[in-house]
Amino acid sequence: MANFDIERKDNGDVTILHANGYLDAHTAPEFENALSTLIQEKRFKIVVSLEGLQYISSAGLGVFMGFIEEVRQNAGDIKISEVSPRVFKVFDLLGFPSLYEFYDSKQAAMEKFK
Amino acid sequence: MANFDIERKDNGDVTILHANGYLDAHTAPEFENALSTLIQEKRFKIVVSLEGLQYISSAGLGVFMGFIEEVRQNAGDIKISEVSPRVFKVFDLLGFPSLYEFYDSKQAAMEKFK
Amino acid sequence: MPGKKPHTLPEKKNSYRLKLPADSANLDIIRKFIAGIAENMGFSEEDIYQIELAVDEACANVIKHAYIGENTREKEIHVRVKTRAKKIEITIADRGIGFNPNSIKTPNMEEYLKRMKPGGLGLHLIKTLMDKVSFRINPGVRNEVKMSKSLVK
Amino acid sequence: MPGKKPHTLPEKKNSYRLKLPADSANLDIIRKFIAGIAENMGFSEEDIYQIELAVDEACANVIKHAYIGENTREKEIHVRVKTRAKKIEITIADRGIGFNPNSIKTPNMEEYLKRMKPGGLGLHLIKTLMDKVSFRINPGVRNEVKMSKSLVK
Ligand SMILES: Nc1ncnc2c1ncn2[C@@H]1O[C@H](COP(=O)(O)OP(=O)(O)O)[C@@H](O)[C@H]1O
Ligand SMILES: Nc1ncnc2c1ncn2[C@@H]1O[C@H](COP(=O)(O)OP(=O)(O)O)[C@@H](O)[C@H]1O
Repeated sequence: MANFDIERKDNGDVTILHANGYLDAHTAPEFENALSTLIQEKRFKIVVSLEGLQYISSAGLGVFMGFIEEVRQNAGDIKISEVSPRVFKVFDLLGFPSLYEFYDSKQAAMEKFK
Repeated sequence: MANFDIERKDNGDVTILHANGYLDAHTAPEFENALSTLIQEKRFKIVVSLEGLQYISSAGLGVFMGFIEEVRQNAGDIKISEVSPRVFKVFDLLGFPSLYEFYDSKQAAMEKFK
Repeated sequence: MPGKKPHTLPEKKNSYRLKLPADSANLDIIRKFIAGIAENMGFSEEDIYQIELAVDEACANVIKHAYIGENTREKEIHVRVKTRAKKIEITIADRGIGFNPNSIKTPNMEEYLKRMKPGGLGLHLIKTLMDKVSFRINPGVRNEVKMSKSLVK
Repeated sequence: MPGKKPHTLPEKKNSYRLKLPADSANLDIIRKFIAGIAENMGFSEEDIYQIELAVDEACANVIKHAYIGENTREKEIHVRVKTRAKKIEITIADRGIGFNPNSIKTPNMEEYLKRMKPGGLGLHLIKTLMDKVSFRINPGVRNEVKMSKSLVK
Protein backbone atom coordinates (compact mmCIF):
# COMPACT_ATOMS: atom_id res chain seq x y z
CA MET A 1 0.00 0.00 0.00
CA ALA A 2 1.52 3.29 -0.99
CA ASN A 3 1.85 5.63 1.93
CA PHE A 4 0.15 8.89 1.32
CA ASP A 5 -1.39 11.62 3.42
CA ILE A 6 -2.97 15.00 3.08
CA GLU A 7 -2.58 17.88 5.54
CA ARG A 8 -4.90 20.83 5.33
CA LYS A 9 -4.18 24.40 6.42
CA ASP A 10 -6.67 27.23 6.06
CA ASN A 11 -5.27 30.75 5.65
CA GLY A 12 -8.16 33.18 5.41
CA ASP A 13 -10.07 32.19 2.31
CA VAL A 14 -7.17 30.23 0.83
CA THR A 15 -6.66 26.57 1.75
CA ILE A 16 -3.32 24.84 1.41
CA LEU A 17 -3.35 21.07 0.95
CA HIS A 18 -0.02 19.34 1.50
CA ALA A 19 0.04 16.04 -0.38
CA ASN A 20 2.80 13.74 0.88
CA GLY A 21 4.08 10.40 -0.31
CA TYR A 22 2.79 8.32 -3.20
CA LEU A 23 -0.27 9.43 -5.15
CA ASP A 24 -1.47 6.49 -7.26
CA ALA A 25 -4.75 4.77 -8.13
CA HIS A 26 -4.92 3.43 -4.58
CA THR A 27 -4.41 6.72 -2.77
CA ALA A 28 -6.10 9.08 -5.27
CA PRO A 29 -9.50 8.67 -3.53
CA GLU A 30 -8.00 10.24 -0.39
CA PHE A 31 -6.89 13.27 -2.33
CA GLU A 32 -10.25 13.37 -4.05
CA ASN A 33 -12.03 13.40 -0.68
CA ALA A 34 -9.90 16.28 0.54
CA LEU A 35 -10.73 18.39 -2.52
CA SER A 36 -14.35 17.34 -2.41
CA THR A 37 -14.63 18.51 1.20
CA LEU A 38 -13.28 21.93 0.23
CA ILE A 39 -15.80 22.24 -2.60
CA GLN A 40 -18.63 21.37 -0.21
CA GLU A 41 -17.39 24.06 2.16
CA LYS A 42 -17.31 26.45 -0.80
CA ARG A 43 -13.61 27.04 -0.36
CA PHE A 44 -12.50 27.43 -3.96
CA LYS A 45 -9.10 29.10 -3.49
CA ILE A 46 -6.81 26.12 -3.24
CA VAL A 47 -3.03 25.72 -3.20
CA VAL A 48 -1.79 22.14 -3.45
CA SER A 49 1.75 21.91 -2.12
CA LEU A 50 3.54 18.90 -3.62
CA GLU A 51 6.76 19.45 -1.66
CA GLY A 52 6.34 16.07 0.04
CA LEU A 53 5.00 14.22 -2.99
CA GLN A 54 7.39 11.53 -4.18
CA TYR A 55 5.30 9.96 -6.89
CA ILE A 56 2.27 10.65 -9.04
CA SER A 57 0.48 8.51 -11.62
CA SER A 58 -2.30 9.47 -14.02
CA ALA A 59 -4.86 8.57 -11.35
CA GLY A 60 -3.43 11.46 -9.31
CA LEU A 61 -3.46 13.83 -12.28
CA GLY A 62 -7.07 12.81 -12.87
CA VAL A 63 -8.06 14.16 -9.46
CA PHE A 64 -6.80 17.62 -10.42
CA MET A 65 -8.82 17.41 -13.63
CA GLY A 66 -11.95 16.30 -11.84
CA PHE A 67 -12.35 19.51 -9.85
CA ILE A 68 -10.77 22.31 -11.85
CA GLU A 69 -13.87 23.21 -13.85
CA GLU A 70 -16.17 23.62 -10.86
CA VAL A 71 -13.51 25.49 -8.90
CA ARG A 72 -12.97 28.01 -11.70
CA GLN A 73 -16.69 28.48 -12.26
CA ASN A 74 -16.75 29.67 -8.68
CA ALA A 75 -14.00 32.25 -9.14
CA GLY A 76 -11.45 29.99 -7.53
CA ASP A 77 -8.41 28.06 -8.74
CA ILE A 78 -6.20 25.10 -7.92
CA LYS A 79 -2.59 26.27 -7.96
CA ILE A 80 0.30 23.91 -7.50
CA SER A 81 3.46 24.67 -5.53
CA GLU A 82 6.87 23.16 -4.82
CA VAL A 83 6.60 20.20 -7.15
CA SER A 84 9.82 18.16 -7.48
CA PRO A 85 11.40 17.89 -10.94
CA ARG A 86 10.51 14.21 -11.38
CA VAL A 87 6.88 14.73 -10.44
CA PHE A 88 6.69 17.91 -12.54
CA LYS A 89 7.91 15.90 -15.50
CA VAL A 90 4.72 13.80 -15.40
CA PHE A 91 2.53 16.92 -15.36
CA ASP A 92 4.66 18.36 -18.13
CA LEU A 93 4.51 15.27 -20.37
CA LEU A 94 0.74 15.62 -20.38
CA GLY A 95 0.68 19.35 -20.98
CA PHE A 96 -0.70 20.32 -17.58
CA PRO A 97 1.40 23.51 -17.32
CA SER A 98 -0.89 25.06 -19.94
CA LEU A 99 -3.88 24.55 -17.65
CA TYR A 100 -2.42 24.87 -14.15
CA GLU A 101 -0.13 27.45 -12.56
CA PHE A 102 2.96 26.11 -10.82
CA TYR A 103 4.81 28.09 -8.14
CA ASP A 104 8.08 27.67 -6.30
CA SER A 105 6.54 28.47 -2.93
CA LYS A 106 3.17 28.35 -1.20
CA GLN A 107 3.50 32.06 -0.50
CA ALA A 108 3.87 32.94 -4.16
CA ALA A 109 0.84 30.81 -4.99
CA MET A 110 -1.25 32.39 -2.21
CA GLU A 111 -0.27 35.90 -3.30
CA LYS A 112 -1.99 35.27 -6.62
CA PHE A 113 -5.32 34.91 -4.88
CA LYS A 114 -5.05 38.40 -3.40
CA MET B 1 20.73 -5.26 -4.98
CA ALA B 2 20.91 -4.22 -1.36
CA ASN B 3 22.78 -1.00 -0.88
CA PHE B 4 25.63 -1.39 1.49
CA ASP B 5 28.95 0.30 2.10
CA ILE B 6 31.85 0.25 4.47
CA GLU B 7 33.82 3.27 5.63
CA ARG B 8 37.12 2.81 7.36
CA LYS B 9 38.75 5.15 9.86
CA ASP B 10 42.10 4.42 11.52
CA ASN B 11 42.69 5.88 14.97
CA GLY B 12 46.18 4.95 16.13
CA ASP B 13 46.17 1.15 16.33
CA VAL B 14 42.39 0.89 16.43
CA THR B 15 40.37 0.79 13.21
CA ILE B 16 36.72 1.73 13.06
CA LEU B 17 34.63 0.19 10.30
CA HIS B 18 31.27 1.83 9.68
CA ALA B 19 28.90 -0.64 8.03
CA ASN B 20 25.94 1.13 6.42
CA GLY B 21 22.78 -0.18 4.78
CA TYR B 22 21.81 -3.79 4.21
CA LEU B 23 24.18 -6.61 5.11
CA ASP B 24 22.93 -9.80 3.45
CA ALA B 25 24.36 -12.73 1.49
CA HIS B 26 24.92 -10.40 -1.45
CA THR B 27 26.80 -7.69 0.40
CA ALA B 28 28.57 -9.85 3.03
CA PRO B 29 31.61 -10.33 0.74
CA GLU B 30 32.25 -6.58 0.86
CA PHE B 31 32.32 -6.65 4.63
CA GLU B 32 34.50 -9.74 4.50
CA ASN B 33 36.99 -7.96 2.24
CA ALA B 34 37.19 -5.00 4.59
CA LEU B 35 37.97 -7.23 7.57
CA SER B 36 40.33 -9.34 5.53
CA THR B 37 42.31 -6.26 4.53
CA LEU B 38 42.70 -5.29 8.18
CA ILE B 39 43.97 -8.76 9.08
CA GLN B 40 46.51 -8.60 6.27
CA GLU B 41 47.69 -5.24 7.58
CA LYS B 42 47.95 -6.84 11.03
CA ARG B 43 45.44 -4.38 12.45
CA PHE B 44 43.62 -6.54 14.98
CA LYS B 45 41.95 -3.89 17.12
CA ILE B 46 38.67 -3.42 15.37
CA VAL B 47 35.48 -1.55 16.21
CA VAL B 48 32.55 -2.18 13.88
CA SER B 49 30.06 0.66 14.13
CA LEU B 50 26.60 -0.51 13.08
CA GLU B 51 24.95 2.89 13.54
CA GLY B 52 24.07 3.00 9.84
CA LEU B 53 23.19 -0.68 9.49
CA GLN B 54 19.52 -1.19 8.73
CA TYR B 55 19.49 -4.92 8.18
CA ILE B 56 21.57 -8.01 8.87
CA SER B 57 21.05 -11.64 7.93
CA SER B 58 22.98 -14.71 9.04
CA ALA B 59 25.41 -14.19 6.14
CA GLY B 60 26.43 -10.95 7.86
CA LEU B 61 26.73 -12.61 11.25
CA GLY B 62 28.87 -15.26 9.61
CA VAL B 63 31.44 -12.64 8.63
CA PHE B 64 31.94 -11.72 12.28
CA MET B 65 32.41 -15.40 13.11
CA GLY B 66 34.89 -15.92 10.30
CA PHE B 67 37.49 -13.58 11.72
CA ILE B 68 37.08 -13.49 15.48
CA GLU B 69 39.34 -16.44 16.22
CA GLU B 70 42.34 -15.14 14.30
CA VAL B 71 41.85 -11.61 15.62
CA ARG B 72 41.83 -12.80 19.24
CA GLN B 73 44.82 -15.05 18.71
CA ASN B 74 46.64 -11.86 17.81
CA ALA B 75 45.67 -10.01 20.98
CA GLY B 76 42.98 -8.08 19.16
CA ASP B 77 39.20 -8.04 19.21
CA ILE B 78 36.16 -7.14 17.14
CA LYS B 79 33.90 -4.92 19.22
CA ILE B 80 30.52 -3.76 18.03
CA SER B 81 29.06 -0.33 18.64
CA GLU B 82 25.81 1.56 18.14
CA VAL B 83 23.72 -1.33 16.91
CA SER B 84 20.00 -0.53 16.47
CA PRO B 85 17.49 -2.54 18.53
CA ARG B 86 16.15 -4.48 15.56
CA VAL B 87 19.60 -5.47 14.33
CA PHE B 88 20.73 -6.28 17.86
CA LYS B 89 17.77 -8.61 18.18
CA VAL B 90 19.23 -10.84 15.45
CA PHE B 91 22.61 -11.00 17.22
CA ASP B 92 20.78 -11.66 20.45
CA LEU B 93 18.57 -14.46 19.09
CA LEU B 94 21.74 -16.32 18.18
CA GLY B 95 23.53 -15.68 21.46
CA PHE B 96 26.22 -13.42 20.05
CA PRO B 97 26.30 -11.14 23.11
CA SER B 98 28.11 -13.95 24.97
CA LEU B 99 30.94 -13.85 22.43
CA TYR B 100 31.06 -10.20 21.35
CA GLU B 101 31.11 -6.96 23.31
CA PHE B 102 28.50 -4.37 22.35
CA TYR B 103 28.93 -0.66 23.13
CA ASP B 104 26.71 2.39 22.90
CA SER B 105 29.44 4.52 21.33
CA LYS B 106 32.58 4.09 19.25
CA GLN B 107 34.49 5.96 21.99
CA ALA B 108 33.48 3.49 24.68
CA ALA B 109 34.50 0.58 22.44
CA MET B 110 37.86 2.20 21.60
CA GLU B 111 38.57 2.92 25.26
CA LYS B 112 38.55 -0.81 25.92
CA PHE B 113 41.56 -1.27 23.67
CA LYS B 114 43.64 1.15 25.76
CA MET C 1 28.44 -16.36 -45.03
CA PRO C 2 25.77 -13.87 -46.06
CA GLY C 3 23.00 -13.32 -43.56
CA LYS C 4 24.98 -14.99 -40.82
CA LYS C 5 24.75 -13.15 -37.55
CA PRO C 6 28.03 -11.94 -36.09
CA HIS C 7 29.39 -14.25 -33.45
CA THR C 8 28.87 -12.59 -30.10
CA LEU C 9 29.06 -13.69 -26.53
CA PRO C 10 25.69 -14.79 -25.20
CA GLU C 11 23.94 -11.92 -23.47
CA LYS C 12 22.94 -12.42 -19.87
CA LYS C 13 19.20 -13.02 -19.99
CA ASN C 14 17.04 -13.23 -16.95
CA SER C 15 13.39 -13.71 -16.37
CA TYR C 16 11.18 -12.63 -13.46
CA ARG C 17 7.52 -13.38 -12.88
CA LEU C 18 5.04 -11.95 -10.45
CA LYS C 19 1.37 -12.88 -10.09
CA LEU C 20 -0.81 -11.12 -7.62
CA PRO C 21 -4.40 -10.02 -6.96
CA ALA C 22 -5.65 -7.17 -9.14
CA ASP C 23 -6.04 -4.80 -6.19
CA SER C 24 -4.84 -1.21 -6.11
CA ALA C 25 -3.22 -1.85 -2.72
CA ASN C 26 -0.70 -3.96 -4.63
CA LEU C 27 0.46 -1.22 -7.03
CA ASP C 28 3.11 -0.23 -4.56
CA ILE C 29 4.43 -3.80 -4.37
CA ILE C 30 4.58 -4.01 -8.16
CA ARG C 31 6.43 -0.69 -8.44
CA LYS C 32 9.02 -1.77 -5.88
CA PHE C 33 9.51 -5.08 -7.67
CA ILE C 34 10.10 -3.33 -10.99
CA ALA C 35 12.29 -0.65 -9.41
CA GLY C 36 14.46 -3.33 -7.79
CA ILE C 37 15.12 -5.06 -11.10
CA ALA C 38 15.75 -1.82 -12.99
CA GLU C 39 18.09 -0.62 -10.25
CA ASN C 40 20.13 -3.83 -10.38
CA MET C 41 20.45 -3.37 -14.14
CA GLY C 42 21.94 0.08 -13.68
CA PHE C 43 19.08 2.29 -14.91
CA SER C 44 19.24 5.90 -13.71
CA GLU C 45 16.87 7.09 -11.00
CA GLU C 46 15.03 9.11 -13.62
CA ASP C 47 14.57 6.06 -15.85
CA ILE C 48 13.53 3.89 -12.93
CA TYR C 49 10.84 6.39 -12.04
CA GLN C 50 9.54 6.34 -15.60
CA ILE C 51 9.53 2.55 -15.85
CA GLU C 52 7.71 2.31 -12.51
CA LEU C 53 5.13 4.78 -13.76
CA ALA C 54 4.53 2.98 -17.07
CA VAL C 55 4.06 -0.33 -15.25
CA ASP C 56 1.82 1.29 -12.65
CA GLU C 57 -0.40 2.67 -15.43
CA ALA C 58 -0.74 -0.71 -17.13
CA CYS C 59 -1.53 -2.43 -13.83
CA ALA C 60 -3.97 0.28 -12.77
CA ASN C 61 -5.77 -0.38 -16.06
CA VAL C 62 -6.04 -4.08 -15.27
CA ILE C 63 -7.43 -3.24 -11.84
CA LYS C 64 -9.88 -0.68 -13.18
CA HIS C 65 -11.01 -2.20 -16.47
CA ALA C 66 -10.06 -5.85 -17.00
CA TYR C 67 -12.34 -7.71 -14.66
CA ILE C 68 -15.49 -5.62 -14.87
CA GLY C 69 -18.53 -7.82 -14.43
CA GLU C 70 -16.45 -10.91 -13.77
CA ASN C 71 -16.90 -12.67 -10.51
CA THR C 72 -15.93 -16.21 -11.19
CA ARG C 73 -12.36 -15.94 -12.34
CA GLU C 74 -9.44 -15.08 -10.09
CA LYS C 75 -8.71 -11.44 -10.66
CA GLU C 76 -4.97 -11.44 -11.10
CA ILE C 77 -2.28 -9.31 -12.64
CA HIS C 78 0.62 -11.15 -14.24
CA VAL C 79 3.89 -9.30 -14.52
CA ARG C 80 6.73 -10.78 -16.50
CA VAL C 81 10.09 -9.08 -16.76
CA LYS C 82 12.86 -10.13 -19.11
CA THR C 83 16.21 -8.50 -18.73
CA ARG C 84 19.20 -8.43 -21.01
CA ALA C 85 22.42 -6.55 -20.47
CA LYS C 86 20.97 -3.36 -21.88
CA LYS C 87 17.23 -3.78 -22.10
CA ILE C 88 14.26 -4.39 -19.85
CA GLU C 89 11.08 -5.85 -21.31
CA ILE C 90 7.98 -5.93 -19.17
CA THR C 91 4.68 -7.63 -19.93
CA ILE C 92 1.55 -6.86 -17.94
CA ALA C 93 -1.18 -9.39 -18.56
CA ASP C 94 -4.69 -10.15 -17.37
CA ARG C 95 -7.37 -12.71 -18.21
CA GLY C 96 -10.16 -10.16 -18.28
CA ILE C 97 -12.45 -8.64 -20.88
CA GLY C 98 -9.75 -7.25 -23.14
CA PHE C 99 -9.90 -4.12 -25.28
CA ASN C 100 -9.03 -2.91 -28.73
CA PRO C 101 -5.81 -0.96 -28.45
CA ASN C 102 -6.24 0.47 -31.95
CA SER C 103 -9.57 2.03 -31.11
CA ILE C 104 -8.00 3.97 -28.28
CA LYS C 105 -6.56 7.01 -29.95
CA THR C 106 -3.82 9.06 -28.45
CA PRO C 107 -5.58 11.90 -26.70
CA ASN C 108 -5.07 15.29 -28.27
CA MET C 109 -3.79 16.89 -25.10
CA GLU C 110 -5.00 20.35 -26.06
CA GLU C 111 -8.51 19.06 -26.62
CA TYR C 112 -8.20 16.90 -23.57
CA LEU C 113 -7.21 19.74 -21.30
CA LYS C 114 -9.99 21.93 -22.70
CA ARG C 115 -12.53 19.30 -21.76
CA MET C 116 -11.00 19.28 -18.30
CA LYS C 117 -12.21 15.74 -17.56
CA PRO C 118 -10.11 13.04 -15.97
CA GLY C 119 -9.11 9.72 -17.55
CA GLY C 120 -7.65 8.37 -20.76
CA LEU C 121 -4.06 9.27 -19.95
CA GLY C 122 -2.64 5.89 -18.95
CA LEU C 123 -1.87 4.33 -22.32
CA HIS C 124 -0.62 7.67 -23.60
CA LEU C 125 1.83 7.91 -20.70
CA ILE C 126 3.03 4.33 -21.23
CA LYS C 127 3.77 5.05 -24.88
CA THR C 128 5.53 8.28 -23.99
CA LEU C 129 7.67 6.81 -21.23
CA MET C 130 8.79 3.55 -22.84
CA ASP C 131 10.78 2.91 -26.01
CA LYS C 132 8.42 0.33 -27.43
CA VAL C 133 4.87 -0.74 -26.56
CA SER C 134 2.79 -3.52 -28.10
CA PHE C 135 -0.46 -5.33 -27.34
CA ARG C 136 -1.81 -8.86 -27.65
CA ILE C 137 -5.46 -9.19 -26.82
CA ASN C 138 -7.25 -12.46 -26.26
CA PRO C 139 -10.32 -11.67 -24.12
CA GLY C 140 -10.88 -14.01 -21.20
CA VAL C 141 -7.61 -15.77 -21.90
CA ARG C 142 -4.72 -13.37 -21.89
CA ASN C 143 -4.49 -9.67 -22.64
CA GLU C 144 -0.96 -8.33 -22.74
CA VAL C 145 0.66 -4.94 -22.76
CA LYS C 146 4.33 -5.41 -23.52
CA MET C 147 6.76 -2.54 -23.07
CA SER C 148 10.50 -2.18 -23.22
CA LYS C 149 13.18 0.37 -22.51
CA SER C 150 16.86 0.32 -23.30
CA LEU C 151 19.64 1.22 -20.97
CA VAL C 152 21.75 4.00 -22.45
CA LYS C 153 24.91 4.37 -20.44
CA MET D 1 -23.81 -31.63 14.15
CA PRO D 2 -20.67 -32.97 15.79
CA GLY D 3 -17.44 -32.05 14.05
CA LYS D 4 -19.13 -29.40 11.98
CA LYS D 5 -17.08 -26.30 11.70
CA PRO D 6 -18.68 -23.16 13.03
CA HIS D 7 -20.28 -21.08 10.34
CA THR D 8 -18.06 -18.08 9.77
CA LEU D 9 -17.79 -15.41 7.13
CA PRO D 10 -15.35 -16.39 4.40
CA GLU D 11 -11.91 -15.05 5.18
CA LYS D 12 -10.26 -12.86 2.61
CA LYS D 13 -7.65 -15.11 1.02
CA ASN D 14 -5.07 -13.87 -1.41
CA SER D 15 -2.25 -15.48 -3.24
CA TYR D 16 0.98 -13.98 -4.58
CA ARG D 17 3.67 -15.67 -6.63
CA LEU D 18 7.15 -14.56 -7.53
CA LYS D 19 9.69 -16.48 -9.63
CA LEU D 20 13.14 -15.11 -10.20
CA PRO D 21 16.75 -16.11 -10.78
CA ALA D 22 18.54 -17.63 -7.79
CA ASP D 23 21.02 -14.76 -7.55
CA SER D 24 21.95 -12.99 -4.33
CA ALA D 25 21.42 -9.63 -6.07
CA ASN D 26 17.71 -10.48 -5.98
CA LEU D 27 17.45 -10.97 -2.20
CA ASP D 28 16.66 -7.29 -1.84
CA ILE D 29 13.81 -7.56 -4.35
CA ILE D 30 12.37 -10.57 -2.52
CA ARG D 31 12.55 -8.81 0.86
CA LYS D 32 10.75 -5.75 -0.49
CA PHE D 33 8.08 -7.95 -2.05
CA ILE D 34 7.46 -9.74 1.24
CA ALA D 35 7.62 -6.52 3.25
CA GLY D 36 5.02 -4.92 0.96
CA ILE D 37 2.56 -7.74 1.50
CA ALA D 38 3.13 -7.93 5.25
CA GLU D 39 2.77 -4.16 5.54
CA ASN D 40 -0.54 -4.18 3.69
CA MET D 41 -1.75 -6.88 6.10
CA GLY D 42 -0.98 -4.67 9.08
CA PHE D 43 2.03 -6.47 10.58
CA SER D 44 4.16 -4.32 12.89
CA GLU D 45 7.54 -3.04 11.70
CA GLU D 46 9.21 -5.47 14.05
CA ASP D 47 7.26 -8.42 12.63
CA ILE D 48 7.88 -7.29 9.05
CA TYR D 49 11.61 -7.23 9.74
CA GLN D 50 11.47 -10.76 11.13
CA ILE D 51 9.41 -12.10 8.23
CA GLU D 52 11.80 -10.48 5.74
CA LEU D 53 14.73 -12.06 7.54
CA ALA D 54 13.21 -15.56 7.61
CA VAL D 55 12.44 -15.37 3.90
CA ASP D 56 15.89 -13.97 3.14
CA GLU D 57 17.48 -16.92 4.96
CA ALA D 58 15.45 -19.49 3.03
CA CYS D 59 16.22 -17.79 -0.28
CA ALA D 60 19.90 -17.38 0.54
CA ASN D 61 19.94 -21.14 1.13
CA VAL D 62 18.49 -21.79 -2.30
CA ILE D 63 21.12 -19.53 -3.84
CA LYS D 64 23.97 -21.09 -1.89
CA HIS D 65 23.01 -24.75 -1.76
CA ALA D 66 20.19 -25.78 -4.09
CA TYR D 67 21.80 -25.68 -7.51
CA ILE D 68 25.31 -26.86 -6.73
CA GLY D 69 26.73 -28.75 -9.69
CA GLU D 70 23.66 -28.07 -11.81
CA ASN D 71 24.14 -26.24 -15.04
CA THR D 72 21.32 -27.39 -17.20
CA ARG D 73 18.29 -26.34 -15.28
CA GLU D 74 17.13 -22.77 -14.83
CA LYS D 75 18.25 -21.73 -11.39
CA GLU D 76 15.15 -20.16 -9.98
CA ILE D 77 13.62 -19.31 -6.64
CA HIS D 78 9.87 -19.64 -6.36
CA VAL D 79 8.15 -17.60 -3.70
CA ARG D 80 4.49 -18.15 -2.95
CA VAL D 81 2.64 -16.10 -0.39
CA LYS D 82 -0.86 -16.84 0.85
CA THR D 83 -2.53 -14.31 3.01
CA ARG D 84 -5.57 -14.55 5.19
CA ALA D 85 -6.97 -11.86 7.42
CA LYS D 86 -4.63 -12.76 10.25
CA LYS D 87 -1.96 -15.02 8.84
CA ILE D 88 0.77 -14.94 6.26
CA GLU D 89 2.07 -18.22 4.83
CA ILE D 90 5.17 -18.15 2.69
CA THR D 91 6.66 -21.01 0.67
CA ILE D 92 10.16 -20.80 -0.74
CA ALA D 93 10.83 -23.49 -3.30
CA ASP D 94 13.58 -24.60 -5.65
CA ARG D 95 14.11 -27.45 -8.10
CA GLY D 96 17.63 -28.19 -6.91
CA ILE D 97 19.39 -30.99 -5.10
CA GLY D 98 17.27 -30.95 -1.97
CA PHE D 99 18.32 -31.78 1.57
CA ASN D 100 17.18 -33.73 4.58
CA PRO D 101 15.74 -31.22 7.02
CA ASN D 102 15.72 -33.81 9.81
CA SER D 103 19.43 -34.39 9.58
CA ILE D 104 20.09 -30.73 10.18
CA LYS D 105 20.00 -30.39 13.90
CA THR D 106 19.38 -27.13 15.65
CA PRO D 107 22.80 -25.80 16.47
CA ASN D 108 23.65 -25.74 20.14
CA MET D 109 24.47 -22.05 20.19
CA GLU D 110 26.89 -22.39 23.06
CA GLU D 111 28.84 -25.06 21.22
CA TYR D 112 28.47 -23.13 18.03
CA LEU D 113 29.86 -19.94 19.43
CA LYS D 114 32.75 -21.84 21.00
CA ARG D 115 33.74 -23.21 17.63
CA MET D 116 33.62 -19.67 16.30
CA LYS D 117 32.96 -20.80 12.74
CA PRO D 118 30.41 -19.26 10.41
CA GLY D 119 27.37 -21.00 8.89
CA GLY D 120 24.50 -23.20 9.93
CA LEU D 121 22.38 -20.42 11.36
CA GLY D 122 19.82 -19.89 8.62
CA LEU D 123 17.32 -22.65 9.34
CA HIS D 124 17.66 -22.02 13.05
CA LEU D 125 16.76 -18.36 12.53
CA ILE D 126 13.78 -19.24 10.34
CA LYS D 127 12.41 -21.57 13.02
CA THR D 128 12.98 -18.96 15.70
CA LEU D 129 11.39 -16.07 13.80
CA MET D 130 8.31 -17.77 12.38
CA ASP D 131 5.38 -19.43 14.14
CA LYS D 132 5.44 -22.59 12.05
CA VAL D 133 7.98 -24.07 9.62
CA SER D 134 7.69 -27.23 7.53
CA PHE D 135 9.58 -28.88 4.67
CA ARG D 136 8.69 -30.90 1.60
CA ILE D 137 11.68 -32.25 -0.26
CA ASN D 138 11.59 -33.74 -3.73
CA PRO D 139 15.11 -33.38 -5.17
CA GLY D 140 15.27 -32.06 -8.72
CA VAL D 141 11.54 -31.45 -8.71
CA ARG D 142 10.48 -29.20 -5.88
CA ASN D 143 11.99 -28.56 -2.48
CA GLU D 144 9.87 -26.39 -0.23
CA VAL D 145 10.35 -24.52 2.97
CA LYS D 146 6.94 -23.36 4.17
CA MET D 147 6.67 -20.87 7.00
CA SER D 148 3.85 -18.92 8.55
CA LYS D 149 3.27 -16.19 11.06
CA SER D 150 0.08 -14.90 12.61
CA LEU D 151 -0.90 -11.33 13.00
CA VAL D 152 -1.59 -10.54 16.63
CA LYS D 153 -3.20 -7.15 16.89
N1 LIG E 1 -6.14 -4.28 -19.17
C1 LIG E 1 -7.23 -3.70 -19.72
N2 LIG E 1 -8.40 -4.38 -19.80
C2 LIG E 1 -9.50 -3.83 -20.36
N3 LIG E 1 -9.51 -2.58 -20.87
C3 LIG E 1 -8.38 -1.85 -20.84
C4 LIG E 1 -7.19 -2.37 -20.27
N4 LIG E 1 -6.23 -1.42 -20.40
C5 LIG E 1 -6.79 -0.38 -21.02
N5 LIG E 1 -8.09 -0.62 -21.29
C6 LIG E 1 -9.03 0.25 -22.02
O1 LIG E 1 -8.30 1.32 -22.59
C7 LIG E 1 -8.84 2.57 -22.17
C8 LIG E 1 -7.75 3.62 -22.09
O2 LIG E 1 -6.92 3.38 -20.97
P1 LIG E 1 -6.10 4.57 -20.32
O3 LIG E 1 -5.43 5.32 -21.42
O4 LIG E 1 -5.21 4.02 -19.30
O5 LIG E 1 -7.17 5.55 -19.67
P2 LIG E 1 -8.20 5.34 -18.48
O6 LIG E 1 -7.80 4.11 -17.74
O7 LIG E 1 -8.07 6.57 -17.65
O8 LIG E 1 -9.54 5.22 -19.16
C9 LIG E 1 -9.56 2.30 -20.89
O9 LIG E 1 -10.58 3.23 -20.63
C10 LIG E 1 -10.09 0.89 -21.11
O10 LIG E 1 -11.28 0.91 -21.83
N1 LIG F 1 17.24 -25.00 -0.50
C1 LIG F 1 18.23 -25.84 -0.11
N2 LIG F 1 18.78 -26.70 -1.00
C2 LIG F 1 19.76 -27.55 -0.61
N3 LIG F 1 20.25 -27.60 0.64
C3 LIG F 1 19.74 -26.76 1.58
C4 LIG F 1 18.71 -25.84 1.25
N4 LIG F 1 18.39 -25.16 2.37
C5 LIG F 1 19.19 -25.63 3.34
N5 LIG F 1 20.01 -26.60 2.88
C6 LIG F 1 20.98 -27.39 3.67
O1 LIG F 1 20.76 -27.14 5.04
C7 LIG F 1 21.97 -26.72 5.66
C8 LIG F 1 21.69 -25.75 6.80
O2 LIG F 1 21.27 -24.50 6.29
P1 LIG F 1 21.44 -23.20 7.17
O3 LIG F 1 20.94 -23.49 8.54
O4 LIG F 1 20.76 -22.08 6.48
O5 LIG F 1 23.00 -22.92 7.26
P2 LIG F 1 24.09 -22.58 6.15
O6 LIG F 1 23.37 -22.18 4.92
O7 LIG F 1 24.87 -21.48 6.74
O8 LIG F 1 24.87 -23.85 5.97
C9 LIG F 1 22.81 -26.14 4.55
O9 LIG F 1 24.18 -26.18 4.84
C10 LIG F 1 22.41 -27.01 3.38
O10 LIG F 1 23.16 -28.20 3.37
